[in-house]
Amino acid sequence: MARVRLLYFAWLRDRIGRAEEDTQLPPEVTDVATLLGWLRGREPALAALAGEGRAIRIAVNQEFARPDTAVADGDEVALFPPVTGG
Amino acid sequence: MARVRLLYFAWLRDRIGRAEEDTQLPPEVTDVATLLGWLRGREPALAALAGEGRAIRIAVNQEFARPDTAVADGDEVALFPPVTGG
Amino acid sequence: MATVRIQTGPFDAGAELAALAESCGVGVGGLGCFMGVVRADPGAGGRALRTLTLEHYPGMTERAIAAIVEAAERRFDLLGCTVVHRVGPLGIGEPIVLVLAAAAHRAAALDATGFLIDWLKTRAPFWKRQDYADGSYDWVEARHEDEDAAGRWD
Amino acid sequence: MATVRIQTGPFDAGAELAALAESCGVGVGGLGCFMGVVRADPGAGGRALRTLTLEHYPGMTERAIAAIVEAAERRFDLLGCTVVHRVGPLGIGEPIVLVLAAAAHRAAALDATGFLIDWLKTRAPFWKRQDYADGSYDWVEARHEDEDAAGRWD
Repeated sequence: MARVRLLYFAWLRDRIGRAEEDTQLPPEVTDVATLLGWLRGREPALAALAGEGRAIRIAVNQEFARPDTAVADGDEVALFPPVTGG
Repeated sequence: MARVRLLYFAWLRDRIGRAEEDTQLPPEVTDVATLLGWLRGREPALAALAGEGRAIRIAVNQEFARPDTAVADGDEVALFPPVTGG
Repeated sequence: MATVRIQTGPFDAGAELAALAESCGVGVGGLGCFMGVVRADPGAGGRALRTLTLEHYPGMTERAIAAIVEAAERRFDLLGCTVVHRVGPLGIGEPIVLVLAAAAHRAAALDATGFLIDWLKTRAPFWKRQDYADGSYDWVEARHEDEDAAGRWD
Repeated sequence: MATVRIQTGPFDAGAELAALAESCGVGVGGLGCFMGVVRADPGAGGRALRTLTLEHYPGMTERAIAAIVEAAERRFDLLGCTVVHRVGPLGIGEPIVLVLAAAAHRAAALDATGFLIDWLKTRAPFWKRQDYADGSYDWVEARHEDEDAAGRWD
């Protein structure tokens, strides 16, 4: 069973109510798209954001990821709003 | 009779051999074009520059001038190379 | 030679410029620079901004900026660059970010400066929280203009 | 608010940036900057440059820079700008010119910085004399690239 570390930043953290967690992934979660689908089913705040049409960004092991980026045991997966630095 | 102050800068001053002079203009000199023609007749170094195809710039009363810019009594007329500051 | 720092304290823009120029040797002819500062933007509903807090993703931020710097070095004929980005709470008028680029000629220095700040705004994991005088807060939304500005380098 | 100075001595880029930001008030969000330095360009025939001497036309220089600054203020949404240009003899690596532009947003600040230095290079009466280690000297020739760079703002 794959375990990953999830990190949340900025208003996404405010909405989820925590900054990080370790979680066990079911076998059908193999990439960013399936991870996000699974998280939305588990986390009402994420499902609500999808309904509001608010964009979020995902990084796997500190690199920006796409829906088909693989997610595997030991990965660090971060979910956050579009960035606003500079 | 119109008197003007002539100023020379950079390599134009080196070629002419002086930085400034007061000079009396003949009646036919009324603008930058006629002034330059008259100066070339009087000043071999300026005639030589024209022959070499080296561009020069002219300012009348500290503003960039064109051939038809008027030249009148009491004016300050500067002749210099294209600028290279910054 | 690239210098990248994430820090909570202030930076000395003049010292950073001098250090970059020095590190580039005798071939440097121009340095471009951008400094971003906290603007007293009227918040939603005209609330008065009290503090802007920069949050970042430690680890990923450094990697993302290193990648942006490498992209700048591939695109422009640079002798060096410097990126200093502050995090934590900042008051109005306080400097947030400093971007420097040094080159033999000014076009490369200024273009690289624009590139670095455009990509920093869209590709480095920083977020801005605005705390208002009335005790409320919100998060700065990403701007389409920033995506457009970053896109002009694609 | 525009500051223009012609001077023989060095300038403090950090202090100039801070002073401009301060003078612009709470609406300033970004400052663009360009600093030009004396480059050890190989002279004709590979002679080693010893000194670059900036000559100018006192009186006209100030008027020309004031006109350039006014043009920048008409074209860009600026809160202020600073131009400091040194004259006299300068060694390799010494700063020659500092251009700063402050605005609410970065695009105006960086565009105005580029505009100011492009026009300074083609519309302000300065000339550069290069003295070499072997005792010879020449004058820097105007570059077509500088005319082209200035022309992109027409």
